Amino acid sequence: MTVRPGQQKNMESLAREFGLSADEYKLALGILGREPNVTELGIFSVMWSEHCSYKSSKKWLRTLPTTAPWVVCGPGENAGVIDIGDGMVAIFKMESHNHPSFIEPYQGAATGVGGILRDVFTMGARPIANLNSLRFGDPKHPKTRTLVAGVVGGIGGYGNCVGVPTVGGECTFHARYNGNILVNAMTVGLAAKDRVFYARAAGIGNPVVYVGSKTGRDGIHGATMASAVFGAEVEAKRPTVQVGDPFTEKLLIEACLELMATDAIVSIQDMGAAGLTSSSFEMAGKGGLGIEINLDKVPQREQGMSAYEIMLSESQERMLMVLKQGREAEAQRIFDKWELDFAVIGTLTDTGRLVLRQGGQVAADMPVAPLSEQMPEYARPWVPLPARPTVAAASVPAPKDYAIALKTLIGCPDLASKRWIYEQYDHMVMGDTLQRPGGDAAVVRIHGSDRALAMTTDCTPRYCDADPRTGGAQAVAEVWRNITCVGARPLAITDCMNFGNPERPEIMGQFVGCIEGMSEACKALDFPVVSGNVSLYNDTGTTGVQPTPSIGGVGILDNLRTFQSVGLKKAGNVLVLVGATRGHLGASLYLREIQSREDGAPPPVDLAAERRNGDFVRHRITAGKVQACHDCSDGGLYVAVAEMAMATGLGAALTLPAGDVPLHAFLFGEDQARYVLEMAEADAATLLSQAKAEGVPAARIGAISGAELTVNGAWPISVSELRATNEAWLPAYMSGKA
Amino acid sequence: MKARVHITLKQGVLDPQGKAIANALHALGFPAVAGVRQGKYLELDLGNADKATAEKDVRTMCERLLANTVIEDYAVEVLT
Amino acid sequence: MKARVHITLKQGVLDPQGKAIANALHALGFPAVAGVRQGKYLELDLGNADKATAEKDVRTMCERLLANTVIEDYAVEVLT
Amino acid sequence: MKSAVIVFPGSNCDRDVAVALARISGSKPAMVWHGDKTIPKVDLIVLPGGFSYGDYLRSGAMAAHSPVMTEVAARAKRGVPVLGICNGFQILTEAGLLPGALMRNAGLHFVCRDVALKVESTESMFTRRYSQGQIVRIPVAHADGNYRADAKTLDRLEGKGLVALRYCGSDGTVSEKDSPNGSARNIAGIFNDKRTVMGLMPHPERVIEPLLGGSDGRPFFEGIAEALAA
Ligand SMILES: Nc1ncnc2c1ncn2[C@@H]1O[C@H](COP(=O)(O)OP(=O)(O)O)[C@@H](O)[C@H]1O
Ligand SMILES: [Mg+2]
Repeated sequence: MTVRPGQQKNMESLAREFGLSADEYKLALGILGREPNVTELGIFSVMWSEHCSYKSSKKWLRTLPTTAPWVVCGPGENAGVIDIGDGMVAIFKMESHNHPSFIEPYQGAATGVGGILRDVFTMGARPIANLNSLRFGDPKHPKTRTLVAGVVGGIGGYGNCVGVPTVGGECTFHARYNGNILVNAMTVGLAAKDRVFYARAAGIGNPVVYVGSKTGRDGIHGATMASAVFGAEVEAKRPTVQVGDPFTEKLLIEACLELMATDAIVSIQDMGAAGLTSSSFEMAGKGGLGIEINLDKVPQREQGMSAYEIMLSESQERMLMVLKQGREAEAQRIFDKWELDFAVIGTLTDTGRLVLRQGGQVAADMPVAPLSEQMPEYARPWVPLPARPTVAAASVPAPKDYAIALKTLIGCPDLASKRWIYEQYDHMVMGDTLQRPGGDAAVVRIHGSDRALAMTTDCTPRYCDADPRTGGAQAVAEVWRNITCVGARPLAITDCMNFGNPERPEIMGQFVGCIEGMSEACKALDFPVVSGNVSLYNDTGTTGVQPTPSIGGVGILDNLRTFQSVGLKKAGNVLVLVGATRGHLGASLYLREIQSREDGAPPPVDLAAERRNGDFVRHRITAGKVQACHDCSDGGLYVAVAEMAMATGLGAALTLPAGDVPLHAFLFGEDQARYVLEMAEADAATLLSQAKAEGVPAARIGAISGAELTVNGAWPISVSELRATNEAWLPAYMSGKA
Repeated sequence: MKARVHITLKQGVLDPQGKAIANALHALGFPAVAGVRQGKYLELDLGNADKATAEKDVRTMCERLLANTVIEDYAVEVLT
Repeated sequence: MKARVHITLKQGVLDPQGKAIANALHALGFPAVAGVRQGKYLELDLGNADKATAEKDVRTMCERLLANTVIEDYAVEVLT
Repeated sequence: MKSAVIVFPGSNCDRDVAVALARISGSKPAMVWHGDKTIPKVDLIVLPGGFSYGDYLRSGAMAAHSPVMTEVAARAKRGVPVLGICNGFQILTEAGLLPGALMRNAGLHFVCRDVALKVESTESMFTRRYSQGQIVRIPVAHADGNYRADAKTLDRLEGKGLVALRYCGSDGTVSEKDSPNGSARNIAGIFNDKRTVMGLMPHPERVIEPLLGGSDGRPFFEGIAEALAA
């Protein structure tokens, strides 16, 4: 191929503009044995971008536990696969779309949902549920309201149209996200165990097929600059935002699943970040093969697209697959029926090289394997964060009025009801949602069976900020606990690691700390990581996001009739607290919202206690002895009981055991590994003796009665007043009234 | 004073609606339709204002609320 | 041949989107906005056709698909 | 009872309603692709919820022109019962099989939640298993459920008892604040003149067993099955 002389002298500086370091460019020269052309340089730069290569994080991700007897496929494929019995697997993953959502919240969030759905159905699964984890800036920040409206609109707009229920998630606010919101989306799908599809290409001579939407100039990184430098065409600055087309995605799901029911597909891969580039490299690379593509055959939305543009386009709703030879017509019939583009664009070769042709010329010719084998990997320097002192409960003032403090807490942005959000999501479509949003974990029936999956996303960034290691462990433990609360057996997690600039040692320290904490928790709880995603550089200036390792977990209910919910059921029943209360107030919501302090060490995480207490609670739920269950998390025991009361409108009288923990610390402390259970009087008595025998701390803390919440006979507050407060903030805020 | 505002997708931005409409028109028996782009059209009643202020105001409204300038262009026309 | 189509709500039909936009504009500091009506704007690329046929065709498209004449009016403009 | 569910590109409650029909009537509906020009001989045709054609242009607009709709209209004319749920209701109005139009919700957002509904007429195969004035809880999930028609049409619908369901408060009072979408006269569902065609925004197929959060949708399908059992 010929490289025009004018291009050559620009190439090295262009490499810098494309984000390749001097060393990386040198490495690229070595691999190629010559100077790359623009297309090739573009390919190197996206393949080796942080986003695609995980070059700063790989070293640490490798340390996460990823195996268990039920793990069918861990990290490395499009999504993780776990065996859920009965010949079925659950396939799931979580992914970030932070930056695009900040630029254009509706489309950014929408395409985030589209992308994660594709990761899951690419593997042969029918998506059955979506979840999302959202972090916004200070509600008072001028941008926040618009961002919330756009992101929620986009998630709903996409998910509702595609017809996959959005069943859960979380949404909190903190000034540290003012300039960098986090939008993490998770999809869970179901497939038959023997019908899982992988990206690994095989079979020299097999056709490479493109399906879905046409390729446009969407989201091409640096495209403007490239065309300016190379004078391809002078145009108005191209938007780098992609627009989602959920209708096409829905058709793509149905068409792919229809084709997957045949045996025509050898391998399949969605075109996500870095589109055709990463999908073709991934398929060929995993199969140890070469691939030849005729770019003229790629369905294009716009005229005169260059090879560079076609390869780097991030147009949505596209897939690449390898078919068995001779099956093209059969496949084409299916895609025609669904009115989707279908094109054979290339073949698999034995050369080990990616060769692109356009207009009869070679547009790129590069080896496949070395790009991933010699991919840069960095051991970035990191410093551990100084430990924060523990806050003694006695040093924290008690509130003047406990009931008012409770009201303040359940009405604050982080704890306020997120109904305004989830009512914009169709959370019931597909007809299997057993636990709608509002519980600890969503519960979705496995269609046509008596079993169900439980799923949730969680993370407490303020703990991670205070102590990354504890925070990382806590996030995994809270997910495990929330799945336990509905009576399900936790199986595995996916994660989305959202951090600042990894070139700053203290940020890297947060990352390493969180990973270490997560690893410990995963090991202790037999809760491996099967997929995940990393989003770095979430900072503007010197302010970065709170370290936020969002964790999404999946568990199984072997008998869906045993599933449990948070709402109080019956006056006269008693409340039992499982787990030890020491009154830990450091880094608590009480400290932040009532005392305006964000200091202190987070509550310690005792993984052995987590496991013991959780297993104990789950067994009682499965045995049918529990009538409601909720874990203690943000805001502590008092908030947990209030949430149980608000769910159904019944009240409770708390009578807390006397001891050395001050009352306010007992009520608002955020000690981990705790659950509140509603039980019939007689069952409670049995449970308390069982707990004693098994070494599980448990105590009777009250009974269900009336429509008020009281503490030791004092501080009465009506549940309806609590509910009104809890429901008020978000709608008022979104309409500009708060 | 009235204003008419046209909001259209920037060139190169995918228009799923336009695409679907074009397909539907083909199926309805208009195969010659080569493409459709869908935009928004707003009519604003501005009360009493002078034309120059009105035009400036409507542009500000477009920038701040009516159009999503990341992906959309807008055109303002003030009628008297 | 290109056509521009404006689809607007019939007079008397409540326009929730227009109303919401007007409220938002008031909140943004434009209290003088007396009302907003939101409609659709379509640009059709008709390929080669003579003007009269094109106009007739686009009217048929409006009647049959582009507008819902129970609640909407339409206006067609064919450009050459 | 034989039924058919029409599947449009973008339908997504087709399976849900098929499951409800099969469970309650005991016979599985035929799934008919929108591109088909024929429909098997059936006692009931159902247009399911979802986002046919992405709800692009207007919800239901493009689906109303699908090839199969000519046959649906012909059967409806011959008196074959046709039921449109949510997007199906939108398609029926766009196709002119029911009067009026469904516009964007007054609150502009998509709304997914249980609503209370008052059964206004039990004089139909769809509502016969409810009692007159009964309050039921059935979820809605839509962005365009704001029913609109001119005053004359509305008066006629009311006069002839063709309003099937209205949004109401939990005590049965009908007021605008209990409507999730701003519908004219709180209308949630209507019949055609012969009460053989019904359109409704709520999703009875989503509440056919307590596990799913309620069973108020069951009598809806039981009524249909009963009427068509022959
Ligand atoms: N962004 C969201 N999307 C969907 N559901 C949400 C979202 N945010 C919160 N929810 C729902 O609100 C409920 C409360 O969430 P959260 O406060 O995070 O609960 P927990 O403390 O038990 O983890 C959960 O059922 C959750 O699924
Ligand atoms: Mg919880």
